[in-house]
Amino acid sequence: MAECHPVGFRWVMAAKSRGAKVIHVDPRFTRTSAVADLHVPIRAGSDIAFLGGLIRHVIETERYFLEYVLHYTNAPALICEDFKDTEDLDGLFSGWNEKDGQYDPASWAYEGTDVGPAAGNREHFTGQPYSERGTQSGAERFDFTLQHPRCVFQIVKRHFSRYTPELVEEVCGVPRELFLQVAEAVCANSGRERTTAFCYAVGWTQHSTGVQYIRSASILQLLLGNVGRPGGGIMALRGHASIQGSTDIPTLYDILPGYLPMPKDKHDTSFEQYVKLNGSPSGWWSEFPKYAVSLLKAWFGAAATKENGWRFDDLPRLSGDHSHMTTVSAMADGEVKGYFLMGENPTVGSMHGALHRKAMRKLDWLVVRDFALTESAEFWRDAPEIERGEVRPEDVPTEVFFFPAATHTEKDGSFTNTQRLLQWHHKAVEPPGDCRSELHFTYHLGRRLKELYAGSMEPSDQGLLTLTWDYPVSGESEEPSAEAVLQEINGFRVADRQPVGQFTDLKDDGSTACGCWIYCGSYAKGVNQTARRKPGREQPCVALEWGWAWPANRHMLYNRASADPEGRPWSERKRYVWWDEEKKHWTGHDTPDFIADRPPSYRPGKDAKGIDTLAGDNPFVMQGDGLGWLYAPSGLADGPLPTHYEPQEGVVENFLYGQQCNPGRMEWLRRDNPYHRPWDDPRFPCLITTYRLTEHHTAGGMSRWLTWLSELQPEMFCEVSPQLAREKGLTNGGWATITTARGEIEARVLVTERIPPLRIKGRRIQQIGLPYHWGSKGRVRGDAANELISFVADPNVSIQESKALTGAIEAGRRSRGRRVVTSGPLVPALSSGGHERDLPVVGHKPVGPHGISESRTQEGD
Amino acid sequence: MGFLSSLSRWPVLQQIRKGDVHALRETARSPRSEQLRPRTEGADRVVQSICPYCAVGCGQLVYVKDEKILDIEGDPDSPISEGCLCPKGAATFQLVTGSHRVQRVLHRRPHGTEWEEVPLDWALEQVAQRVKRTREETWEETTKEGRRVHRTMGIAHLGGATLDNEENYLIKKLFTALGIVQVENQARI
Amino acid sequence: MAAVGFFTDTTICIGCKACEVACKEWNQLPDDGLRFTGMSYDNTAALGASTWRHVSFIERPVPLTGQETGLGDFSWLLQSDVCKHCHRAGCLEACPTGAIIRTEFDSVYVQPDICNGCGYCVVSCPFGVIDRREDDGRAWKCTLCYDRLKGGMEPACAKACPTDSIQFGDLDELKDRARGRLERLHRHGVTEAYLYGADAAGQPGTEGLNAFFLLLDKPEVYNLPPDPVAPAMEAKPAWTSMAFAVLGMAAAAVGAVLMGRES
Amino acid sequence: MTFVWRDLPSHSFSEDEPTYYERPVLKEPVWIWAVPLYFYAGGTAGAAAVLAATAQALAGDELHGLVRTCRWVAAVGGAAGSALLIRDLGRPERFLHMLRVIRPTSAMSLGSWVLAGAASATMGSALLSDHGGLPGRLGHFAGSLAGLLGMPLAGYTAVLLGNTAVPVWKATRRSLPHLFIGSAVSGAASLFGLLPVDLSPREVRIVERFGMMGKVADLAAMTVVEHEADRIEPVGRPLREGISGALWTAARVLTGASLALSLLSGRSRAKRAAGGLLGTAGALALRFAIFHAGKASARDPRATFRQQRQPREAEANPQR
Repeated sequence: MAECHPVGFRWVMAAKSRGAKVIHVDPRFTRTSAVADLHVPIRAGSDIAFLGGLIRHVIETERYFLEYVLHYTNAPALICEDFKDTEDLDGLFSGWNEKDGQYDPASWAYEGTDVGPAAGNREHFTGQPYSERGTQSGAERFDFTLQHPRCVFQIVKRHFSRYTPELVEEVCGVPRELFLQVAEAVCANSGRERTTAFCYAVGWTQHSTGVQYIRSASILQLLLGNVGRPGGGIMALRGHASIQGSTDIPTLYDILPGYLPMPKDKHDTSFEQYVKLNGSPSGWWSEFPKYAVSLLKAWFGAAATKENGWRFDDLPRLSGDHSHMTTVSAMADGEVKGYFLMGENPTVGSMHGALHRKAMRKLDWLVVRDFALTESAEFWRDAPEIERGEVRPEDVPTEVFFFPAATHTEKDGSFTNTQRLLQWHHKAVEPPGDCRSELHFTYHLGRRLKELYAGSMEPSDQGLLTLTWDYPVSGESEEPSAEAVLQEINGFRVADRQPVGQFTDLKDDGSTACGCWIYCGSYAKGVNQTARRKPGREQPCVALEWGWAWPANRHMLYNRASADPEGRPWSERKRYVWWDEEKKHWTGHDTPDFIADRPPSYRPGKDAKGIDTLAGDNPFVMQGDGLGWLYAPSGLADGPLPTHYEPQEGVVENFLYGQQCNPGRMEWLRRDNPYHRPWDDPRFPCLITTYRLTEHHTAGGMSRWLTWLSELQPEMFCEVSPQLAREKGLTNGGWATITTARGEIEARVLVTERIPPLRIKGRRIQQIGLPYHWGSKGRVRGDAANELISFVADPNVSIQESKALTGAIEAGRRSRGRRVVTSGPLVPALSSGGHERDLPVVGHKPVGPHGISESRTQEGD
Repeated sequence: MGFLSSLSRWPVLQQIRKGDVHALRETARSPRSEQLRPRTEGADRVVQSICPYCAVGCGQLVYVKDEKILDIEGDPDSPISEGCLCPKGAATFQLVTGSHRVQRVLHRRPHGTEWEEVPLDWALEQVAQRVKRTREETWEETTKEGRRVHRTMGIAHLGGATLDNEENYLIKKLFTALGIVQVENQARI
Repeated sequence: MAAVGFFTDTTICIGCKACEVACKEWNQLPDDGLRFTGMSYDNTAALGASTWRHVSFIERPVPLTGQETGLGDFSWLLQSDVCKHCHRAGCLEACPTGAIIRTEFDSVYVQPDICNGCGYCVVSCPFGVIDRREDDGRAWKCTLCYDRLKGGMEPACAKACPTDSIQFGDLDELKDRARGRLERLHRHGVTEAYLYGADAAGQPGTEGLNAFFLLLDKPEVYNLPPDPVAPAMEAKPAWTSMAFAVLGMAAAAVGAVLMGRES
Repeated sequence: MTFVWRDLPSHSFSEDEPTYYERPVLKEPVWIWAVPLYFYAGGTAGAAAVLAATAQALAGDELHGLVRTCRWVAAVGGAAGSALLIRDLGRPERFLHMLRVIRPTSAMSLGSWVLAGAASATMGSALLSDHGGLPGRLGHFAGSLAGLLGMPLAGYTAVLLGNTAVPVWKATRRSLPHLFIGSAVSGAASLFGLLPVDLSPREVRIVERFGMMGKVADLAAMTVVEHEADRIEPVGRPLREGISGALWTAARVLTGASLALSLLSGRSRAKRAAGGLLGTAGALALRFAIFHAGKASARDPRATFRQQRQPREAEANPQR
């Protein structure tokens, strides 16, 4: 955190000075470790075992927050009899469908009911709740003694019972005593009076089990009562100014603004069906239709009517995974013709840069928008394969348009930070030359396209032609008004175009339009709430009057949990939001994340519908049952509980199960994407992990061109332990070549004890640390670490595995700079005899187009 | 007389006059030093902004004079950052004013070996036409299985995590209306 | 005007180098070379004419009191170094032109309109701080943001520092704060912590620093001199010696002339 | 900046005598060749001015040739010295700023005033003293002034070096003035052997005696300097090793040879020239030796650290 979010770390240091204990778990000793109370070196890719160990410790030593767990989590809920754990099936949960290579989650459900998830794979929900309570969607049977063998608590307990300190030591390389110190510290700092917070970044997400990493932390935090309470939570530290915003208002294939799912060809055949499958009969998602209708009204205006299904049919449909790497593979196979890169440099920043370049060479046209000519803009004349003469610029047919971009100081707009806070930045000066904002580019592209298609009667074009696109422009460059766009995002009453104040005012009858329901209120009362700048020192520490946090300016989600079931603060020290009995209203330091006047004592009746199903002590309002899920009965592609699997390319065999890797992981079985042996690959004995440095920004587009930053970290380097340096003859400051089956790169050597070798099962495992900021352009240059990494991903979110893989290192500069994509196999193939990633049943996973093998296709059922 | 007055400003004479034996302080001070002020005092306006690097969202103050940026530093009013910035945030001035920024639209023809400068309008029109052509060539109303998909898989997009919400909104809105589903950004990476 | 300065508490430095960049931004300084040093994460290497804040990275096979790490005996010390604005400043006292002055804020400032690049300050600084910039010919170092101070603003590095490892303020108050911090660390068992240059008693050779530090190991570990002395404080023997030598020369001349006559 | 690439940096950490990756603590002197050359020129000018004034005062008319030559040597030395110093400045056009203030704490400030005065006086005396009447008297007065100023001119540069943080200079600040004065005398006298001027035998004798005394003082001072520097091992190292060590040895050999030569009988022009050449080379080598020793010393962190630690530890005050 000190490395990549120094100013965020300001508050960690402030807490530390007030007595907080800072624990840093990381394969490397980083700048965060330098000031931590406790640094725990862990084998990259083994965090679930570590967190699982903590979960076990909390349960075994009965340190969980019983009252919280009983009331606010699904611990007492009973799971159906068909459920079988990985402990029973050697690493698989029940429901693995051999034919389709994916899970059928039916056996994971609560006994007697089917409940849709608040996020994730909503198609798991059949849309046909068979609850005895009618439309209620939640568990049917509970055991509040937590003793029933099929209650969630007992299932969780059994599932993690093997995650002992001894196992943690074996799997993670973390000495028992160190692990127990962490466990004790976490327990000692949880409960009524104290809370523990977890902070993570892509070190948790970029794994083939990334989502389950976060789930592990969620389970632990729910058990300890650390969710929805001040000083608690699980904090994602995100790396781009508006990466949260680009998830909320997604430039992502699978969702629409406000986490409404993109329609899927198989299920969402009509608007009614879409609402039925993706909404929920209970919990806050029961409001789904209002948000969906308002979005379509914002997009299609008067053309969207109830009769035409709000023009739902003008939305394109998904037919599977269309995520980034899937797109790139399709591109490499010639299926994608045109590509827009807006402020992103994938040939450095994404996995397997050579495959990206191969894909881009197959394009008809490419549009790049950036500040400078990045590696992605110049892939046709500046790349390892060009240097090697394997590809000549003359042979690259792609037409490239480079548009210089305006900076944040040259345009108005809002960023959403990692805490969901929208902050407006004002334009300071005009952009120079032809530099323009993306707002300008997109608006004028749309305007021109509308002109080009004017008069078309083709059904394919009606979406574009009816799209509302009337934003006021100003100035010589005809810059559209960002504030007008924010007004549309906020939403308005269709009749008088007055801004809507909050999302509870949205309607499903077409009388309101709203571009993103969770941002509703950001322009309440006709005031740009995101531009509020009341100085922090002039308001209480939650600072509700600085910018605007979604939803409804709630700074902490699920903060109802900061009060006990009766609505009283758990403790005076941890007072945050509580029920005011006199005013019959929730109140506190933050905007309560609850129905404002729903008393703690409220219990839904049998025929309660929609949000009325949420009891007064159901803090987790987005969940169908209002509870924190220790166990996820639906929504996940790879199981209801986190389980330790080894990375796609590991150094050791899975200690726990015959199933080596996440059975649900996405693979790209292509000749240009070879994998190493699942473990013990003699050609690639070292464990590689990648990371960022304080001094650079991601793929370097915003840092490698600046002298002030470049001089601080001027060259690509690798971090190796003194022992590895000795073994391989690496000298500090000299060169090393790092190789995987995908390619080879060179780097300066930094010999340091900060990246220790780990002892796993009596074997010494050497780790290689690689920052990934450099490329062949910019003021400072170096090889890109991502050239080494394969396409392999988590099945829930299609995020690649780049934090743990295997590779080899040798002293000296690379002689060849080969890439498997253009140079053919770099190493002779190995028979993987006795090294199977999967149990036989998983090994039969079908392979789709472009070599994609995934567990989330809709083709099976 | 100029000479005399400049002679009278000769510090050594002042030193003697004042009996300042060491001449370590004011005596040795130059007129420039006396008049020194922070350059931000001359700013025409101070614009409140947000750091464009990571997602902590530190406040920035952008000082502008004569329509040029003089200085960018932390905004002490921000409850998030209280005026602090990390090295990247502190380098924002160079990011936005640096000579690395390309200021003209560039075009690389198919099989070309060089960039060519082209007018912005022309390039925008060309892109619009490419989108139209590709979209028409690759339009997919139904899948092989006969399911209605109403889309093009011939066009894709990547990027957005560094862009404004409003920009992402327009991108998602336009591209979805064009039937483009392969819209992705860094959040996936 | 009260004396102001920096208290750099290295125990809370995270080595982010915001100070280095904020300084370069405000003072519009050029880069100092784009080369990899192999010295941990320190590619700046030292303070210099174009680098007025420098963060040192020390990888020690020594544990830090109060810290537990799976690496065994290891710790990483981080320290943001800067011009010390000494009470007895070598550079100031050496400067023949009066380019270097002590300002109303008690800081030591090089006036760029006066400096003629004689280079004497460079050898006179016992901390190796000030240096002459090759392309420019003048000597440069931290100004304690003299221009900002005049406008009532705090120095750019202290403002940027995310963890308040660099604290700026009234010198007396800073010293109180530093002593308080030291006491607290000692109470928590960090007995190796000490203040470097906080007063004349601790550093007689400079009579105390206006930019002082809280350190966790010997000064040498941070590339700081253990007992720096402003050269002018030791000037007397040299001058005396010269006086005798010069008299000797005169005597030799007299002798030579007289001896010449005799022969 | 210099680069230090070491094997295993964290392993190289020494608890007993740590350094920061062997990086120097101090900045190396930024001065160029012009500065040691100035040391030579200034020293020569100073010694010549002193000799001129002494000769003028004791035997003005009889030693006219010597006085005149000395005055010209001093004048040229003063002028060349000023030019060399200006050449070394980062901003030569600002050389007049040297006279902006008088800083008693700064040997360079005082030296600049001395140089300004001495250069004017020597030049005045050289230009005017050949004339009769008032200009001539003024010239002689200037010559006396030059003699007075020549004394500090020849020696202040040693103080200038001694009053720095550079360990080897700092350590030898007591002996360095003697060395510089000795070398100034030796250098000035040696230069006379090279000049195509006709001096009377008496004048030659005077110069030779003056030079011998200088050389003896020079060689003696070298030993003292070494002794002072060697009190702390790494401080004296530059006088033994590297370019500076070689120059130091050369200075000793050259000056010694020059002295030996002048002790031999015979007063041939060639012998004088040879002695002059050796002496001049010795004086130059000495200045460059000291200059480079300073550079090397500034680069050595251990020299800096031990120089400050050792006295302290000797005081049995093992703090930190």
